[in-house]
Amino acid sequence: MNPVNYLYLASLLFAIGATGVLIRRNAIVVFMCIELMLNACNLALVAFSRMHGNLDGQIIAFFTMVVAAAEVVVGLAIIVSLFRSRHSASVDDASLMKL
Amino acid sequence: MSFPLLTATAVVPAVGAIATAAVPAAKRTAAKWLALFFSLATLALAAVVAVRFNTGSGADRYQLTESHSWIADFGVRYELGVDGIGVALIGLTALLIPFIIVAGWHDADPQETGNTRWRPTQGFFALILMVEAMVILSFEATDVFLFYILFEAMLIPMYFLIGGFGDRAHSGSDQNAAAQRSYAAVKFLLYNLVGGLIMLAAVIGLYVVAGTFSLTEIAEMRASGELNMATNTERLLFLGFFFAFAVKAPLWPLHTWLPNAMGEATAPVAVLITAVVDKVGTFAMLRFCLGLFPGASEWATPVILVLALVSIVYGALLAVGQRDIKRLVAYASISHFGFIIMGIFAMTTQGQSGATLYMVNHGISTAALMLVAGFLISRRGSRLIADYGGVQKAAPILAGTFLIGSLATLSLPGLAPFVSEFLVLVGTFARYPVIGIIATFGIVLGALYSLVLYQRTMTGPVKVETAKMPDLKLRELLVVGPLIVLLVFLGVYPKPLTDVVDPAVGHTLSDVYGDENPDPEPEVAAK
Amino acid sequence: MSALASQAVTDLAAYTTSTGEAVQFWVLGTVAVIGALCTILMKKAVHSALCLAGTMIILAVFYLANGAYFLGIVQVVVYTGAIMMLFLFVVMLVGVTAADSLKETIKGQRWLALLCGLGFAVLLVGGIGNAAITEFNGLGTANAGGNVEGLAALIFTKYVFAFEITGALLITAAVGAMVLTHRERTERAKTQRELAEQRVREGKHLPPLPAPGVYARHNAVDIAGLLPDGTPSELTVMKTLRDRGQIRDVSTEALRDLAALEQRSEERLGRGQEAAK
Amino acid sequence: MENLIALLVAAPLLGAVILLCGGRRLDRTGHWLGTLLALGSFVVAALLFTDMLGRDGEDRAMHQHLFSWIPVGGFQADIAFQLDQLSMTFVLLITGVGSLIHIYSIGYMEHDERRRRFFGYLNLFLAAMLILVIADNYLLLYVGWEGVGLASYLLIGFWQHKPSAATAAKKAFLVNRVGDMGLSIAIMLMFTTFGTFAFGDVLAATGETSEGKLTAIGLMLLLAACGKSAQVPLQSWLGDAMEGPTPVSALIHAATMVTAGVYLITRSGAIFNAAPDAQLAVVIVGAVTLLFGAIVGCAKDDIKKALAGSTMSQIGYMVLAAGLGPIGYAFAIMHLVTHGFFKAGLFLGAGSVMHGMNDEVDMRKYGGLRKYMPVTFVTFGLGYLAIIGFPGLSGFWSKDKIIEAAFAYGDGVRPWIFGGVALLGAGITAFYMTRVMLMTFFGEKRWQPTPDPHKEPSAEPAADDAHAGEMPHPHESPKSMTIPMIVLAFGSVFAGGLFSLNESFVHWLEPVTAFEHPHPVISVPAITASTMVVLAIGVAIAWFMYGKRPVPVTAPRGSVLTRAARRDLLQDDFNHVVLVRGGEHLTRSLVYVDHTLVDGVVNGTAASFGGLSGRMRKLQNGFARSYAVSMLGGTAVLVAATLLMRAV
Repeated sequence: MNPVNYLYLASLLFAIGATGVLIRRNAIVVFMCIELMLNACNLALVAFSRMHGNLDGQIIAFFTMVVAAAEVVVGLAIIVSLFRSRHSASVDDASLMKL
Repeated sequence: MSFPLLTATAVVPAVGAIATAAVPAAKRTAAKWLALFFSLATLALAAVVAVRFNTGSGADRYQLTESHSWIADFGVRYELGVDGIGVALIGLTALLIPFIIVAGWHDADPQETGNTRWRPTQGFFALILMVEAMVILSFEATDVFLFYILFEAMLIPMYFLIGGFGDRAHSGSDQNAAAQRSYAAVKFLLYNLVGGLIMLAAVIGLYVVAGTFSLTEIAEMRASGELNMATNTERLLFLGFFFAFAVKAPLWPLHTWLPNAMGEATAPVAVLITAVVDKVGTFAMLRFCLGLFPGASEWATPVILVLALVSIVYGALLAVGQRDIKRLVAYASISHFGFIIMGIFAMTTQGQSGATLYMVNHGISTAALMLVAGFLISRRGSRLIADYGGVQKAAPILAGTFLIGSLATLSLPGLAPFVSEFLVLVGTFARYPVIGIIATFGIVLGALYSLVLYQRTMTGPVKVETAKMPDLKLRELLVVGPLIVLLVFLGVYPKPLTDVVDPAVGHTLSDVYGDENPDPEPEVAAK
Repeated sequence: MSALASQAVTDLAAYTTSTGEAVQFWVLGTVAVIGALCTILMKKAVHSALCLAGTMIILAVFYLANGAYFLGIVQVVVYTGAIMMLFLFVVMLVGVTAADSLKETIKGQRWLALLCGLGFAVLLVGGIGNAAITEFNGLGTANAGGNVEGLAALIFTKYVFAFEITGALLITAAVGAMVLTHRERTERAKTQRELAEQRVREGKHLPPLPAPGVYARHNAVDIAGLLPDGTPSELTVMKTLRDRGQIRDVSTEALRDLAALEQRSEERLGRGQEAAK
Repeated sequence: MENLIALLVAAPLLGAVILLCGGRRLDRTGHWLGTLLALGSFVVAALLFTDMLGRDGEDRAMHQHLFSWIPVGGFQADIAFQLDQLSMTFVLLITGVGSLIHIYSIGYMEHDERRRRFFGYLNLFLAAMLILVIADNYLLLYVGWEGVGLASYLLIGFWQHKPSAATAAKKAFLVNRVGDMGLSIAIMLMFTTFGTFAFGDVLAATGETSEGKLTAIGLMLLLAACGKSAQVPLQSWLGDAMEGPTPVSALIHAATMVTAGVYLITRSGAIFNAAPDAQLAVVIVGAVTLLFGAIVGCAKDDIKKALAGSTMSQIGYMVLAAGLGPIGYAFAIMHLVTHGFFKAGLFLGAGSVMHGMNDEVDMRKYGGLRKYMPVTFVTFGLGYLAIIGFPGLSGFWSKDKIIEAAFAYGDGVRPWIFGGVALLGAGITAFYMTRVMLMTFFGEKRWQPTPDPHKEPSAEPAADDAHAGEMPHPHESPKSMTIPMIVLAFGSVFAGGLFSLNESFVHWLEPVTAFEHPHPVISVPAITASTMVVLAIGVAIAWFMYGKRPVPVTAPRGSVLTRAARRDLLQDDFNHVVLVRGGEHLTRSLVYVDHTLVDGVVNGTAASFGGLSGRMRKLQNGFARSYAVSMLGGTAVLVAATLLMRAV
C-alpha cells in the first residue's frame, strides 16, 4: 500500500467536514465539523512528514492542534454567551448581516 | 523661466473662489464684490494673453507654453499652451463670468434670514469662479490626461450650482421644485460621468498606443511616422473621445440633460452651462478628436454630420414646441450646437473658422437672451410663456433687449451669430451641398421659435400681471448693454477674431489633410 | 508498545508499507469515514460529538502508524480527552434546541453544499492523484534519535518563536473565554419579598405554578396538566422541556377516559331508574 | 465724391441709433431729427447723381471700399459699396419717396406716443434699403435684404398691442426668411462655383460655368425675389402687412422694399441671360402673380388690402419684364420707379381718407368724399389715372412698354400667352382701381358710426375711444400730409413721360443692364390700341357695377371666385391647414418623442440597472452558511484553476 492513501483519506474527511459546516445549523455541530477538517489536515501533514522523511510536518500538525484548542475554547465561549443572549445555538438566527 | 501667464489665468479665479468661500456669513455683499473683482482680474489676464498671443504667419501653433513633470511614472505632464481657438474661448469665458456674476447678484441671497451659519451666497459665487478656473485651464491643457482631469472635475461645482441654487420662479410646490432640481442635477452629472468614463478608457488606450499624453509629442510622432496606430484602434479611441464630447456639447440624441439642467438652474447658471462649460466639448472635438485621430475623424464625418443635422432641425422644432422660456432657449442651443459640430466636421477652413466663431458668438448671444429672460422671469415669477404678454408696453427697454437677443439667436445679419452661421453653412455646402441646403432650413426654424417667443411674451394685449412690470434696472442694463454692443461689433467687424482663429484652424486642418489645401477648389478659378 | 514502535521504525523507510498497516488502514479508514459522516448526519449533538471522538481516536492510531508517536498521544489526550469533553459540556449547557433538526431552512442550501463538498473532494483527490507521488522516504533517519527528541529539537530551535507565540495564543484564548462567559453581577440580588411584590405589580401568575399531570391522573414531569375542560396547560411543564419542545401531549386519551367515565355513570343512573319502577 | 457713398447709409443709420437708444427725452424732437437725416441722405444722393451725370455712360459706376468684413481663407467678404446707374435710380427713389413719407408721417403719427420709435424704425429701414441697393457683393446685399425685413417686421408690428399686427409682422418675417434661404443658398452656390460673390467677378464669370449651375443660382435668386416682392407662392404676407401704419404701407410695401426682388433679378441679369430656363420661371411667376394680385384686388373691400393686391399685381408686371431679359430690364425698373410714385401717392391718399374717416378702412362705408377732401381726391385721382395707364401719364409709358416686351418674348406661343396675360392684367387693373375710386369718392355717403375699436381692431390705432360710436366728419388732412401727396402726384403724372423722352431712362440704364429693342409679334400701335380698348372695357364694367348702381354697405355674397378672392384665393387657408396646423402637430409629437423615447431609453437603462442590483441584493441574505457555501465554491474553483494551470 502506498501512504498516499492517507492523503486521499484526509481529503475525504476534509470534504465531509466542509459539507457538514454547510448543512448543519447547530453551532456546536458546526464546530465539530471544523474540528474534523482540522484533523484531516493534521493527518495529511503527518503523512507528508513521513513522505519527506523529516519532522517539520509533525511540528506543523502540533501547532495546528494548539491553535485548534485555542479556537475551540474561544468558539465555545462565544456559543455559550450567544445562547445566553438569544436562547438559541442556531447559526441562522445570527443573521444580522442581512441588508 | 518666464512668468507663467496661462497658469495665472486659472489660478486667479481659483484663489478668488477660495477667498469668496471664506468670507463670513454676515458679509454677503463683500463676497459678491470679491468674486466680481477676481473675475475682472481674470478678464484682465485673459486680455494680456490675447495681446501676447502672436497671430503672425510664422508663429508656432501653441504659444505661452508651460511644461512641468507631474506624475512621472505615467509620463503625465502639466503642459499648457494656447492656440487661436483657445485664446478666443478663454476670452469668451473670462468675459462672460463677470456678467454672470452681476446678473446673479441676488440669485443666491438666503431666503430665510437669521440662520447665521448658512452661507449660500459665498458658495454660489465661489462655485462659479471654480468653474471658470477649470474651464480656462481645460482650454489651455495640451496634456490629454490633465485635460481629462479638468473635464471631469468641472462637473462637481456645476452639479452643486444646478442642484443647490435652483430657479425660484417655479410652477408647483417647493418640494416639487426641489425634486425636479435634484433630478436635473443628477441627470447632468450621470450623463457627463458616463461620457467621461468612456473617455477615460480611451485616454488609457491612447497612452498604451502612443506611450505619452502630450499632444505636442504625439503630433511629432505622427509627423515622423513613429506613431503606428491600427486603423480600428484609432477609430475606437476616436469614438471614446467623441462620445464624451458629444455628451458635453450636446449632440442629438445625447442632449436630453440640457433642457432639464437649463430649465431648473438659475438663468446665470444656465448661461454658465451652455455658453461656457458646453464649449469645452466642442473645443475638445477640434483639438483632440481632430488633432489625435485625423483618420478616424474623416472616417466618422458622414455620421457625425447627419447627427449634427438632426440636432439642428430637431432642436429648432422642439424649441417651437416648448411652453417654458428657458427650455426653449435650451433647445435653441441644441440646434446651435448642431451648427457648431457641423462646421467642425465639414473640415473646411470656412466651416471650422465659422464653428469657432460660432462658439464665441453663441456664448454671447445666448448669454444676452438668457439673462434678459432671467430678469423677465424674476419679475413675473413664472417660466411659462403663456403667463406673459404685452410686456413691451410696460417695459420697453427689457422688450427691446429681449428682441435683440432673439434676433441674435435667429442670426440676423449685422449681428455676430450671422457671420459664424453663414461661414458654417458655406463651409459645409462647399463639401456636402445636400447637407448644407438642409441645414439652411435651420435659419427659417430659428426665426420661427425666436419670433414666436417674442410675440407671445412681449406683444399682444397687456396682461394684468405684466401691466406694472418694472423696466430693467441699472445693474441689469449693465449686464445686457455690453453684450449687445459686443454682438453688434463682432457682427460688423469680426476681423480681430478671425485673425486669431484662422491660423489655428489651419493647423487643425493640416492635422487632417497634411499640407494640401483643405478647401474644395471653386469651379471657376477666382481672379 | 515501545517494542512495537521500534518494529515499525525499522520497516518505515520503504517504498511500500507492510500488509499489516494496509489492513489496518483499510479497516480503520472505513470506520473513520463512517464516523465522520455520522458526525454530520446525527440529529443530536451528543451523538455527533461521540462519533467525532471515535474518528479522532482512529486518526490517533493513524498518527502512530505514520511514526508520529508524540502526536498520536497528544491527539488522544488533547483532542479526545480535552476538547471533545469540552464539547460535551457545552452540549449539556446549551441543551437540545430546534437547531438540531436536519430539516433545511435556506432554499437550495443543502444541494449547493453537497455539490461543493463533492466537487471539492473530487478536486482534491484528483489533484493528489495527479501529483503522482510514488516513492517516499520514511522517518527512519528522522526518528532515529527518538520521535519526541526530534520534535523537541525542532521546536526549541527552528520553531521556537512560533512555539512561544502559540503559548501566548493559548493564554489569550483562555482569558478570552473567561471574559466572554463570565457575567459580573452589577446589582444586588432581589429578595423573595421584592420578587413577589414585582410579580404583583406586573400582574403575573401569583400562586405557584400547578404541578404537571395533577389533574390528569399522570405523574410524569413532561406531561401537561389538564384544565377542567380537558385541554392541556403548557404552564404545568417546566421551562427547559418547553424550550426543547419535549412535551408529551396526552389530552386526547384523557378526554377519552372522561367520555368513558360519563358513559359508565349513565348506565348506573339508568339502572337506578329501573329500580324506581 | 465717391467717399460720400457711405454717407448715404450713415445718415439714416445714425438717426436710427440715436432715436432708438435716445430715450424719452427725444420724444418731442425725434421725428424732426429723423426727417432731417432722411432729407440729408436725399441731398447726398442728389449730389452724387449730379456728379454721375457729369461723367459719360460707361464709367459712371462709383466704388467705395470701407473694410474687409469676413476674411476666412478663400472666403473674402468686404464692406464695399458700388453706385452705378441702377443703384443710383433706386437710391434716388428710396431717399426721395422716403423723405416725403417721413414728412407725411410727422402729421400722420401725431397722436401716437411712440412716434419717436416709429421714426427710428423708418430711418433703420432707409439705411438697410440703401445698403441693399448700393452693396457691391451679394453677402452685403443679403445684410440689407434681411435688414429691410427686420424694419418691415418692426413697422408692421408697430402697434404690438394688437395680436393681429404682431402675427402679421411675424408672418411677414417668416415668409421672407423662406426667400432669404434661397438667397443664402444662391450665395453658397456662387462661392463654390466662382469662389467669390462680388457682383463684378460673378457677373463677369457667368460664361465660364455650366448652364445648369446658373439655372440653379437663378432659381434660388428667384425664390428670394418671390419672398421679398410678394410673388406667388410667397405672396401671402403682403395682405396682412397692411396691419402696419399707412405710411409704412406706402413706403415699404408699395414703393421700395417690395421692389427689391426686381432689383435683385435685374442686378443678376447676366446670370439670368445665361439661363433661359430660370428666365422662363421668372416670367411665369410674374405673369401668375400679375393676375393673382389683380383678382384679389378686385374683391377686397378694405381699401388698403385692395391697394396691396394692386401692388402685388404691378410688381408682377415688373418681375415679368425683368424675366424677359435685356428687352425688359429697363422697363421693369422704369415701371418700378413710376409705380413707386403713384402707388405711394395712392397709399398716402388712402391714409388721408382713413385719417378723415376715423380710421375706417371699409370702402363700402365711404362714398362721396370728393367734396370733403378735395386735395386728397385730386392727388388720388391722378395716381389712379397713372396706374391704370391713362395715356400720357406715367403708368401708360411704363406699363405699355412692358406689354410690348411681353409680346416680344421668345417665339411660338410664349409671346401670345404672356402678352395676353399682361394685356388682361391691364384690363383688370383698370377695373379694380376704378372700383376703388368710385366706392371711395363718388356715389352717396355710406358713412357709419365708428365701431368700438376694442371689439374689432381696425388697421389704425388712433382708436382713441373719443371716436367710438360717433359719426365721422371727414376733413382735409394737414399740410404735412397733403404736400407729399401733391409732390408724388406730380411724379405720377410726369415721370413716365420724362423718362420716355427719347428713351432717356433706357439709355441711362443701358451700361448696367444691356438693352435690346423688343420686336413684338404684332405691331406696337396695335398693342397700344388694344391696351386702350381693354382699359376702357375694365373702366366701363366697373362703372356699371359700382357707378350706376348704389353700393350695398354690407358686401353681397358674390360669386365663388369673389369669395375665394376675398380670402386671397384660399392661399392663406392652405398655409394654415398645411403649414401651421401640420407644424403644430409635428412639434407636439416631437416634444412627446423627446420626452418618452429619447429620454426614455436612458431612464430605461437606469431602471434596469436598479432592478439588477435589487436582484443581486437578494444574495446577501445574511445567513453565514450561504456565505460559507460561496466561499467553499470559490475555493473549489481556485483549486480547479490551479490544477488546470498545472495540467496545461
